[in-house]
Amino acid sequence: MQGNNGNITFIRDGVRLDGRRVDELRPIKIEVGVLSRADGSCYMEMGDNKVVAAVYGPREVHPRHLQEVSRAIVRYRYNMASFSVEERRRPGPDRRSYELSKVSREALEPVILTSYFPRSVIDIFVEVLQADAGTRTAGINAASVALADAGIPMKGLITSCAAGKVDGQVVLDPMKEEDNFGQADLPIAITPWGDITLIQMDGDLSRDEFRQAVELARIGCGKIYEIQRKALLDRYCQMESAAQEA
Amino acid sequence: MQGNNGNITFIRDGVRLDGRRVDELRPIKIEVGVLSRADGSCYMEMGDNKVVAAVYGPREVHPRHLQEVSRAIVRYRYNMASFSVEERRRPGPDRRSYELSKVSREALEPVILTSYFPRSVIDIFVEVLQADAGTRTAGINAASVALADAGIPMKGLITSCAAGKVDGQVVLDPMKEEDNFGQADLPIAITPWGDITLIQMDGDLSRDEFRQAVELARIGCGKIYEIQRKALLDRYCQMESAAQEA
Amino acid sequence: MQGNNGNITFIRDGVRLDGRRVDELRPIKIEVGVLSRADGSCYMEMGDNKVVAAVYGPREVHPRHLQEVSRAIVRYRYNMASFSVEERRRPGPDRRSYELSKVSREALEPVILTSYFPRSVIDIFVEVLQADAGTRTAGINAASVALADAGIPMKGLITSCAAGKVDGQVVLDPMKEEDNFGQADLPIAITPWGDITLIQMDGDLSRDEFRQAVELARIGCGKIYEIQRKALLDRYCQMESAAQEA
Amino acid sequence: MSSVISEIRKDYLYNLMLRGQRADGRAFDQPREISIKTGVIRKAEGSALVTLGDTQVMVGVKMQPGEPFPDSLDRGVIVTNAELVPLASPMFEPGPPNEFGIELARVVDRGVRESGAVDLAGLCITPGEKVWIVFIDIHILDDCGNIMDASSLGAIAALLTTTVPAKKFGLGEDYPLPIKDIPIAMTAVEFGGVVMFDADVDEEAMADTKLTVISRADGTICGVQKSGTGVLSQEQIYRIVDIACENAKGIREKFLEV
Amino acid sequence: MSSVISEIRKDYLYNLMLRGQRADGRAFDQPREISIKTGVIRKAEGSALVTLGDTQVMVGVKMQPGEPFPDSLDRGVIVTNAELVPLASPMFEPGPPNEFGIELARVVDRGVRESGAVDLAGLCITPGEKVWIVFIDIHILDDCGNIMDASSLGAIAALLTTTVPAKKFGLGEDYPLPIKDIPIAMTAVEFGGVVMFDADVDEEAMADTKLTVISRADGTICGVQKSGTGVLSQEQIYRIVDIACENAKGIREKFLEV
Amino acid sequence: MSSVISEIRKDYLYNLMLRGQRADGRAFDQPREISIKTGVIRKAEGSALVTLGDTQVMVGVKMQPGEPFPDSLDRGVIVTNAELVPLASPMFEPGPPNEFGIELARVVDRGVRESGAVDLAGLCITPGEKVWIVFIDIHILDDCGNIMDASSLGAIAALLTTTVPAKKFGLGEDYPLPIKDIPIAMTAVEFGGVVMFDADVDEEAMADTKLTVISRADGTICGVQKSGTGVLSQEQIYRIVDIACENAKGIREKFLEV
Repeated sequence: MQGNNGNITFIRDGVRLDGRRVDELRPIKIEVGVLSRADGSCYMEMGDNKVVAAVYGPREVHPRHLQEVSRAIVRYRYNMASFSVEERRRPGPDRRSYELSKVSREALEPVILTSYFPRSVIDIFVEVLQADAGTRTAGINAASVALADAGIPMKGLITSCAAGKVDGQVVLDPMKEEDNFGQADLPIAITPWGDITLIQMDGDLSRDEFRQAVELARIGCGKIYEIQRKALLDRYCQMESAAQEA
Repeated sequence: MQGNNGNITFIRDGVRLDGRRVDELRPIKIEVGVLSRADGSCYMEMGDNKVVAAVYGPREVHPRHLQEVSRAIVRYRYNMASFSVEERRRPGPDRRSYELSKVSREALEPVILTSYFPRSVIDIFVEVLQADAGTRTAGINAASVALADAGIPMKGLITSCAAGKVDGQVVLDPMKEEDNFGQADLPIAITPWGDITLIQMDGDLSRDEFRQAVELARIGCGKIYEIQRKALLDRYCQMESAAQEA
Repeated sequence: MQGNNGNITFIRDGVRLDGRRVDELRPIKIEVGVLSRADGSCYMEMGDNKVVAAVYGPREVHPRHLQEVSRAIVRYRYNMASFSVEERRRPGPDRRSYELSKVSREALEPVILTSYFPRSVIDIFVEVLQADAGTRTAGINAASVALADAGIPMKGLITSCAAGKVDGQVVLDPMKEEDNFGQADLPIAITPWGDITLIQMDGDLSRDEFRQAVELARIGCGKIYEIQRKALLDRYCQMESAAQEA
Repeated sequence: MSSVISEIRKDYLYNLMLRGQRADGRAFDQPREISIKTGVIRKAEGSALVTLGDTQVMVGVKMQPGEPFPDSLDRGVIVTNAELVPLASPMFEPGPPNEFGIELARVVDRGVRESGAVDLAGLCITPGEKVWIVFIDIHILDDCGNIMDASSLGAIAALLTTTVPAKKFGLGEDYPLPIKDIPIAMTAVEFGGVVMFDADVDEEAMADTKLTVISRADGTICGVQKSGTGVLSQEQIYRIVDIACENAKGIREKFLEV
Repeated sequence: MSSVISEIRKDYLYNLMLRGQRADGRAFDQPREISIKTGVIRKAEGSALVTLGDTQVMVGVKMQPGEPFPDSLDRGVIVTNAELVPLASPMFEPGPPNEFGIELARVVDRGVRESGAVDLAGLCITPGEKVWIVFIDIHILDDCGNIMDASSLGAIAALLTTTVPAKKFGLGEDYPLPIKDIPIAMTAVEFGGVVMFDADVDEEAMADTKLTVISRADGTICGVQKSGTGVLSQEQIYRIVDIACENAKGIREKFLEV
Repeated sequence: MSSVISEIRKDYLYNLMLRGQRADGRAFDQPREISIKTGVIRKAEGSALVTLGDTQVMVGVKMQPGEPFPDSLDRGVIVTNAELVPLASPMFEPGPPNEFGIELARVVDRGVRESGAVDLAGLCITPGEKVWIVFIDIHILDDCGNIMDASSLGAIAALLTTTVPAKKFGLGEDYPLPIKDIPIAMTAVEFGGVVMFDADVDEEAMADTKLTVISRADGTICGVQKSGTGVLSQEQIYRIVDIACENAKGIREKFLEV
């Protein structure tokens, strides 16, 4: 949040730089089961973000001392490809990716039935191939679908979306320019029944604007949830018909 | 030891830059039991040095392969806070702190009854919050008190003090300026019965000066020992009276 | 391979810069059993290359999870001393030494009877004290002798040698200048019966030249093999006579 | 990073909680006793020792000239680091900061940054070339719960007493670090539907979920961070935000305003 | 780095092999189906997604001005890195590249470098001071065997579609990266005397030995690398080299020549 | 870092010791046989291979121009590093130097530095900007006890034969590194009240405590380091210092003076 937007007007006549309305998501594309080696996987585009998620497990824990006697542990590794951003980044995790991995794991863990798999681990890997504001939410959405694809028992799908503030107005799903020069960013993740599993915020919001932003992000999540469900259903039908052909 | 003292006179009429005589210690302050989480702890000031020591244990050893079947292992971690010195230092251990940790551990280990606690570890952590020449000796003194506060059985308290050489004269407990521009530095640590558990020296000393420096440092240790004992006694009395009140 | 040789002529009248013919090796010196602590060792000079190899094992594997139930694992660590090259190199492994360690291990492992020593490790350490093109081949040759000196059961000795291409001609055992400014480098390692356990190549070779280079490197290996055998025999005789004297 | 807590202690605390009570008698929205000592480290440009109940955190601020970021050539730079040294808790291990230490430092950093607490424009020395770097180093000494709020409090208290060491670097006279806002972080934990502020170490061990809310002097919000593997309802979040902003006012007035 | 494979599966594949067959019906010298999509990462100067059977590798090329090497002051610099991220295989672990990742990157790098694929002399900006650095980043997405050939193919495909971002750095108009050759890597595995090209993940797990041969457009060889703990006879090596050079021609014509 | 030694061997050595003897027949204050070969590494500016009994240590000195330290702008810089490579002992492990390697390097470094052995003022190229960096790299080859003295001896022997490579860097003619003193380290171990100099690997394994004393040519002391978990009496220390200074003289005369 630099808050310093130069002289750009982000919203003109209710329309944003990329033609969206304030409560409109960027185009979303989801493909399920895109990887052979992983137990579950998902490719997702949210606007110009391109992420792949893979799930391995439940499987044995290495190193052993991390294992828990009464439940599976969940690990989440958010990683950006070197070429995913304007200026090449050095490979390997940085402080930002450690934090995002932590909050993303905590966004998903509440719905995973970890007690079914004591002493094991469920590994979630998210690779960001192209980044354009919103990679953590795209990653969580893809990971949630990949978990379902891997057959991991869950109470429900997690869906994630951000709201932002530009030109003093709360907007849904900020893109790169809005994120860089906007006044606030508020990503959330929710369960299908509305519990919040992730919330972060930085920038400048009054208490009213904060509530508006939460409400708007929830609406965004609702729309994404339908796309997630449809993608999983398509995948299921596809596998069914493949099975019948065989 | 740069040996290059510019044109500073360190001792004039037997009095040093900070008003001390050559055989005088800097002011010392010791507080016992300053931390709640640690099993034993001690805060110590020696002149402008400010250190905190904590002791945890005896406790389980991780990683396991370090464990010894017939005794407790002792670990000592000397660490300087980033803000403890003139120019901010990068967090984390450097080569100097590895060496100081090693010799400090070896200074204390001879009096710890490690055979009482096979397969366990006694962890000693020393954080330097402000540094002004003599942090290793201050750290050892504080650690020794923290060990006693933790109830670790010991043959006796270890006490540590340095002697130096400035203006061709052997002096007790050199401060920063004397250490930076002096001609020698000789820290020792001793048991109450006079065995030497740490001795290091660098600079330029004749064999006679070497003996003088050892003798002087021993005298310093004697004085510090009384302060350590008194601090532990005060703490004990304080706990006694707290127990009686309850 | 820079391929850019400035205006140097590397071969004049069939004679190379250092007076060798195209199919001639640099002088070789091998000493067996040069280290006391290691189970087997070898010092080797190939031209200006100076390497020491040590073998430890079969011995226990640490960390444990690396151990294999039906065979010994083999580890190989190729390391260059900081002072071994023109410009001082930082201590510790770099990407090149990781690759060389891997291919060198794979060059030796085919002849080691690893199944004789389940759950154990055979550690091979090679230190390059001076480097002058051909350190990997010198290291493998020395390691092979050190394995024999350690009494590790092997199907046969591994021998390694490189061929190169300079002035459009295939040459044996290129030295530093020929390696830096030559057109190709092709190291191999072979068993006594001619199986190839290492082959690498970079530069520019036609298929015919490639075959020529392989043939020439094999001839080089044959000569080195005799020197290896002789060195081991001398060592054996020397120990025999020492035993008889005792 | 939560400590281990015995089942018996947990039951005891849970039963208390059902009766609307906490082990130390505090109300659910009441923080532990706070003390702030500043200027404790003479070698730092600013420093503060914060105690929050038994929790102790030292924060030191060091400053030195350095290069600006390419995307803000005329502004100072803030670098925040937290050391969860093993002296402070049996749960901490030596080594580089893990995800808990990194999250702590980043949340404190965002609070300082997003609130505009430090006037970064006032820390430019030569535009595009040289600016002041402000290092905020958080050193946890005793983790008896809620090191987040203690660290955040320590950071702003240390900044408020920081002197720009211009003289030392031949850059004119020393002057106080220009401060424009006083962000305050307030953290609540949730357990069994109950929300408690400023959890002690046992309460933290019991709870799955934390929410940190950082507010400005004008009552607006500049940072929020949920952590932990539990969930929060929208209403719980709104309530925590409201209490956090209110409580922050009191602390700001009592401890930090001039 | 080879995957675990059950004894039953191994026996099955071995018996097939003895009858001159492979599980997916291919001839021993026949690669799996190849697809190459370029320009998939808009933020990179060049990119390619290669699928080789079920194996998927993404390669991105980024460029930026930097310092030349001291021994080639008027030439651009190539830096190749491979990330074997744990998303791509149960055998991969997080952390810095291990010896497998390093070997992969170095073999791809040598193929590009030794073939003279990139006209490095055309990447000098100010001799001795500033040249273009070409970062080739290999990101393995799905390791179903033979990531070496897929990575090598991805690298050259990405380079062929790379635009030098001169404008972004105020260095004139953008222009296509000057490419002078198209190196192609072909890898064979050996098992029980049989040589198979483009092994899938099970075939790789079964075989002890691999040989990678990289050839230029003119049919000459610019790189060879044996890996694995087995041996190869001289004749096997010559045969692999011959087939590799021939097969490379077909792939070059079909996928990569303009 | 001490090696494991069997109880039987220990008893044997202990009984010998009680009778005033050592396994190899030496007197308690007598070092093993010493040999020093210099100039063994042509690529280094100076080098020495020291054998001390069966212990072998190679030291290489490399020099290159670099920046001075901010607090000594007109003086050269010494950087000392020790590699306890796993080739040299079953007790050594690969990886960055541990506390034993660090202590070794730092004690050797202090000996060289505090004795003023190298005339650092003579290594200034451009005051405040460019000075010679002297890298002393200690490479342990065979640890059969007392690598401290062998390393220290190797360092000064290598320095004494070092040529400043001025020509290579376009800084005039090469010249011998200016040496002003010859520090010698002598290490004793203590066990059961007995003090033995230059312990071999078994004696080291038996003893808890070491004392290293480094003395100058004029007989003054420039470095002392106790290591190990035992204790020493004041008298033992004084005695070790006396013998160390005397023995050093002999070694200096025999091996190192010109």
